[in-house]
Amino acid sequence: MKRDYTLDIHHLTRVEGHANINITVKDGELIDARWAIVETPRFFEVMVKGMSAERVPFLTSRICGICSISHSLASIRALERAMKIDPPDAAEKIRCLAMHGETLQSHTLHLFFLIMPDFANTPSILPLIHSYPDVVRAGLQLKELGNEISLVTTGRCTHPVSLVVGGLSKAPEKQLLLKLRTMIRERKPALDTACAFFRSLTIPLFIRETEFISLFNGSSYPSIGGRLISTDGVDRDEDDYLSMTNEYTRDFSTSKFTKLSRASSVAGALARFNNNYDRLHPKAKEVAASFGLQPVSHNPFMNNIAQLVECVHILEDAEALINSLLNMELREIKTSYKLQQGSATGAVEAPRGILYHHMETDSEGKVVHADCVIPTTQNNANIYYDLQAITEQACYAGKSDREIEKLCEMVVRSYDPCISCSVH
Amino acid sequence: MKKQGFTFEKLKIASFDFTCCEGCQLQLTNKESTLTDFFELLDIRTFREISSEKYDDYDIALIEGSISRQDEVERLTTIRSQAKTLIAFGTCACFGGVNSLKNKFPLKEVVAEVYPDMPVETLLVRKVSDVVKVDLSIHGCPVNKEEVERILVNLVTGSQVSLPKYPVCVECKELLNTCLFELGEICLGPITRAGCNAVCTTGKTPCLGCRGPSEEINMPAFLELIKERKLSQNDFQEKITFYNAFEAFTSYEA
Amino acid sequence: MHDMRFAIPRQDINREDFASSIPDFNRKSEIMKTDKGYKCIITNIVRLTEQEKLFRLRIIDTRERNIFRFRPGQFLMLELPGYGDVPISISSSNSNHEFLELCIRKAGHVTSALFSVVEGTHVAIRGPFGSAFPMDEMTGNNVLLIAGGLGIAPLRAPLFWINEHRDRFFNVHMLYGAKDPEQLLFTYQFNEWKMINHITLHTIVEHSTAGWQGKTGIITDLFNDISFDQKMTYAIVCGPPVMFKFVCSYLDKAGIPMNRMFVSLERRMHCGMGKCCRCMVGSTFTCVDGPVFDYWSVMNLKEAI
Amino acid sequence: MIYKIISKAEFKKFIDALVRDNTSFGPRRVDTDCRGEKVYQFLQVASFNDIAFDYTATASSAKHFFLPFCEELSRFVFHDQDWDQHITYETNPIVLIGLRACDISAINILDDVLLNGNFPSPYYLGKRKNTFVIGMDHLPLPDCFCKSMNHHTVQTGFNIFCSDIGEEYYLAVNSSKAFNFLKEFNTRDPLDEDNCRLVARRKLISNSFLSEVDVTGLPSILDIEFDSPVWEKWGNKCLNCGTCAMVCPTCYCYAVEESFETNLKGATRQKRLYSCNLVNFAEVAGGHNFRPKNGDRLKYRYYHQHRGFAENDNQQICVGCNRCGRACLTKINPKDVINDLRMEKESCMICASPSPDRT
Ligand SMILES: Cc1cc2nc3c(=O)[nH]c(=O)nc-3n(C[C@H](O)[C@H](O)[C@H](O)COP(=O)(O)OP(=O)(O)OC[C@H]3O[C@@H](n4cnc5c(N)ncnc54)[C@H](O)[C@@H]3O)c2cc1C
Ligand code: SF4
Ligand code: SF4
Ligand code: SF4
Repeated sequence: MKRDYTLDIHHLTRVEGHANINITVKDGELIDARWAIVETPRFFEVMVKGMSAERVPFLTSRICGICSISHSLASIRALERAMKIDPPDAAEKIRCLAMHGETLQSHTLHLFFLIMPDFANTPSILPLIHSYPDVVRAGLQLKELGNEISLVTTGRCTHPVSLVVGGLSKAPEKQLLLKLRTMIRERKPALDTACAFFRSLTIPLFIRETEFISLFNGSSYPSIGGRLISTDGVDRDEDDYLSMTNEYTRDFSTSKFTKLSRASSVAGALARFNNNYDRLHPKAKEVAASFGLQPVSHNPFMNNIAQLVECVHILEDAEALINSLLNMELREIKTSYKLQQGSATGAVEAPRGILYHHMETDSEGKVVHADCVIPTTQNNANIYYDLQAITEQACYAGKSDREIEKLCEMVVRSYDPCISCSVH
Repeated sequence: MKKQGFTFEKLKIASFDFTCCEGCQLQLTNKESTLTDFFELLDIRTFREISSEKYDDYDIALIEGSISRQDEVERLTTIRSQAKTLIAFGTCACFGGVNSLKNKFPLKEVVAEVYPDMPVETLLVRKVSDVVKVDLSIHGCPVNKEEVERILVNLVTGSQVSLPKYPVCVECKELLNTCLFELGEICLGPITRAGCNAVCTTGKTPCLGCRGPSEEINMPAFLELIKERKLSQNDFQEKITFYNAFEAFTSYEA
Repeated sequence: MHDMRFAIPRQDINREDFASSIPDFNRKSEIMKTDKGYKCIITNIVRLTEQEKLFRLRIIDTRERNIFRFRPGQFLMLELPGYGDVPISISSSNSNHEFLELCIRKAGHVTSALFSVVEGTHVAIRGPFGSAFPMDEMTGNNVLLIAGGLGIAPLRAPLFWINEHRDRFFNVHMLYGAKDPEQLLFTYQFNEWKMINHITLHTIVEHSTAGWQGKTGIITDLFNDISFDQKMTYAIVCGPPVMFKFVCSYLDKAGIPMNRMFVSLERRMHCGMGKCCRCMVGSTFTCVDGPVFDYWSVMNLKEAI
Repeated sequence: MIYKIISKAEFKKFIDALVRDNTSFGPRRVDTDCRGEKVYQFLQVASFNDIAFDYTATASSAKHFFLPFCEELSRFVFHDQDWDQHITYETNPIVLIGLRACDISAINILDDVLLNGNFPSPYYLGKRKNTFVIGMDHLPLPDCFCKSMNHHTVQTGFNIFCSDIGEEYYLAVNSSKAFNFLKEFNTRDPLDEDNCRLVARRKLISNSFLSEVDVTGLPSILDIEFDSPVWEKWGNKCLNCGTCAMVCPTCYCYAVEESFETNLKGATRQKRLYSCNLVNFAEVAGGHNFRPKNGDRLKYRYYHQHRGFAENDNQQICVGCNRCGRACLTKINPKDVINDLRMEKESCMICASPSPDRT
């Protein structure tokens, strides 16, 4: 049993953006365990005001350097729904493929660059290049594949160029899709290597029951649009995003907090897994089983494994998507549309969880009001309470300062927080 | 690292981010095929996004993002005093980037819109060179990893770093793209510095000029072109102000 | 599987054949290297001033060394692998087949990199390229060698020629100007030129410094010191463009025919072979038709200086 | 040269056979522009049906098959204190289908420049030797002026040239390789009426030109008008974007760049096609720019195209395809510029109107 403990982490490393962790335990009592986001706000919701719908996705993609495709597509979906535009089938498929690419890239970045050093006790991936060459190579191969998928489908791996309102400004060439398919097939062994490596690690056990939120569409693993559901039985329409999020501010954080049925909730890979297990590819289920992961898992550290499981699903599903795209005419994949007044929400499953963009347009198609709710925002409260619980447990177990610090860092990283994105 | 007659030193480099999306830093982990070789060139002293190590002795500082809070000004000034070479890394750092769109609105209104019940500090967005001296600029939203790699190799080998002086059209034509003006769009390619390999126009979306003006642009002729083709003035304004990269030319009206 | 009978057979080019098929370029039966350079070792580096170094290069391959010949005034493309190649005048005697001397000023990307190499480094040279000073035509005349600053570099090759064939020329004056005394190159050879080769040497600097005993002024001031018979005098002028203008118009007034004054022009060259067109002056290539031009041609070139 | 007649159906078989066995390129439609006109480019084709035989002109020329926009000249591999230089000229054979007469003339001009001078380019030769060219005649577009440049017909530089004589093609076969291939297809020797049809076709083409540019004495006009205010006038419109040179079939100027590989184990020297319109084309060490003004640079492009350089016996190298004129966003085109120059010269020569000030 530990009675006194203070932790003051200034600018937590190996996460995207700036946040601090402050913990004080005095006389066996937890005084405070704070998840304080100090990132500089950028005010995207203000910037888009007056901008033409056509340009908006190019702006909102700049909310995040890791999940720019999700942001772009959330805006596009909101604007398309607001102006009653139906994108062509092929475009929807290509967009899904793009989302897969981004998620694969983001998950592998997280798994190999951000958390693997924790397990290997190194400050970064760099020493691992020499000590675990095969695993690192596998990770880089998968990350490269993710980037390649995004590149082929959207023209660039960060900040997509061809995702536009109405469809796609340019369809990928079939030859490139064929190459991509070959690449996917060739890189499946890399994923096996990665899985084997993660199986060899001990994932910390920590459980604090919570509510998991994700999209749901009844037919496939969620990606773009659908109903909003939670493990506590909530089921709402996409446009009801406000009642799902209930954003509020805390004075120590420039990122907002949210809540639904309980004090906190979770979005992300584990939430998707918990809500949509049945729609995973059988191979992904197999991998989940090999880690002993099944729905509903309440261990935040298992989010990392859920990400790995999603990678397996993505490779399989991306191959299937390419196969069906190869049988389609990929020439005109943009519907022409009329600019009109409207308002709607676009929800997508970004790598880190459900992402909402809400857009209101005027009759000239200019945005008059916008609202974005970011996955990390929706995880803030949960991170906050997890930090408290894990500190209490660790102190109770009498762990050393260094051990507590590391556990705290690790639990935060397991959420793969995207801080700059959450303070958009 | 020894190469016939030369000894190359690893670059003691640090990477810092300010008001931005961190997409440019992320590019440093891209181009995986040469990534291990790339990291071999660097002695990374600080790079919060991927490493927990933090040292204050670095020669080169990569600065990502624009400056929009007082604490950022102070952090940047400290970095400047340490770094021998300070590199403005990406469009936000070089020109202010999309963040500058905020400057069109009164700051009070801006804060009230997003944080109605909480006071949040924010300043007018500035580019890095408005605050400290910049030694080298790497443009792009996001930066092109290939170019970054080449520039850092140049720094290691002591070669002169030079950016293309010509505009995006050159690269666009190399890729046999149909000119977007022919498709009825306004494209900033003719006045924007090349080096991105014309990614946007190759994806059939107009260049928004993230790399800033190319050398000696002919703005009057460009404006005449827009007028003569009867293209939308609003569209032009929206494009040329998008990244704040044409600050010096935005007083122009087509 | 079909039989591929309409496949076009691949035709390769044999490099050696190709190289030998090149028309003789002022040199008989030599293989000219256009892309692959002759590998050289830098045997010696002498620092001349803050900005200039003299490099001594030796072609490594004996066979290649034996066929490499040049004429005074020609230049070569010097390649430092990894950094690029630059045109540099050959600054040594063309009768010296053992090594080449290049006097290089630190001016930019490649030349700065050259400044950090050590003796023993391998570099490549392509060439020689370009036109030369008509040494034979000058035989039997007086010669004025006029150099400004680094202009002494291309001037050394004709100077060596003259020294080696001293009996073929009458009076030889060398007029050499620089910014300040520290910038004067090859001062260690001055005595040799004066005493052994009987060259009348006149030097002048723009800004004198302590200890400078010589003249101060611009190069045209030196003309007051010399007299020459304009009917049988040739001039070679090398230096910055402004200098050409003053010197040549002076010589013109002094009665030397324009086609007996020779200058060496400088442009950025990317190929040295008249293909990249970077060194165009009017419709003339500095690399193929030049760098040595008579003043009459230069006067008729648009945009030459 | 051997002449043959082939039916269009049989021609399709022939092309399909060639395309099947070789990497082939031909005109393909890539877009429709905002005026509703189709845009074509030479791209890789997989069968006869991929090729737009009814195409007008490609937006970009075919020169990049011989002069890639970016080409590796040599590679250095470092080891210890030494390095090796590796150069390859080898390329795989390709078939180019559907080139116009002016496009082929342009290749002939490039041959002149790059193969006949003192320093023939082996890189170019390697590609040239391994290219099988099938030409195809067409009715000129309203702005083609190749007839004025005398490049609307072509005698050499192709393997086969096809003239459309109705149901059949009149083939001019210019290589034994092509002749051997054709042996396996149904062809026949031309009859008198075929020759008549060919002549009629040629006449039709020749009479269909709507644009004419008077280029007589142009080289000397260019020399005389070196300081003409015409250059400033057009230069003021020029965006320095290099588009004209990129699409032109004969612009070949380039830059050489060298760079280390990331692992520092090697370096490559690369050549990149450049344009005299780009700002730093004539910049030298020390930063001095010999052509600081737009007009100076534009002038050089016209100088090169219409006066020619020594390497090309001072011949004009423009073939009159007007790609540059079409591609130029600010509508700078050879016809107008040359007419302006001519007028400028005439106004000087006869002093009918005072020449504008020359500054
Ligand atoms: C026929 C011929 C013969 C030559 N002979 C010789 C010779 O014998 N010796 C010799 O030293 N040179 C000679 N030169 C000149 C030499 O070729 C150039 O100095 C060389 O090409 C410079 O190449 P670089 O790569 O070092 O410079 P680059 O990298 O090409 O440098 C050019 C750029 O660097 C910058 N720069 C360079 N210097 C300065 C400066 N001082 N101030 C500001 N900016 C600067 C400028 O932006 C300029 O555009 C000759 C040139 C020719 C054409
Ligand atoms: S699309 Fe843009 S970049 Fe490309 S040629 Fe046209 S104007 Fe230039
Ligand atoms: S095309 Fe324009 S906007 Fe796009 S990356 Fe290049 S410079 Fe930036
Ligand atoms: S200059 Fe213009 S018209 Fe002449 S060949 Fe080139 S692109 Fe065609």
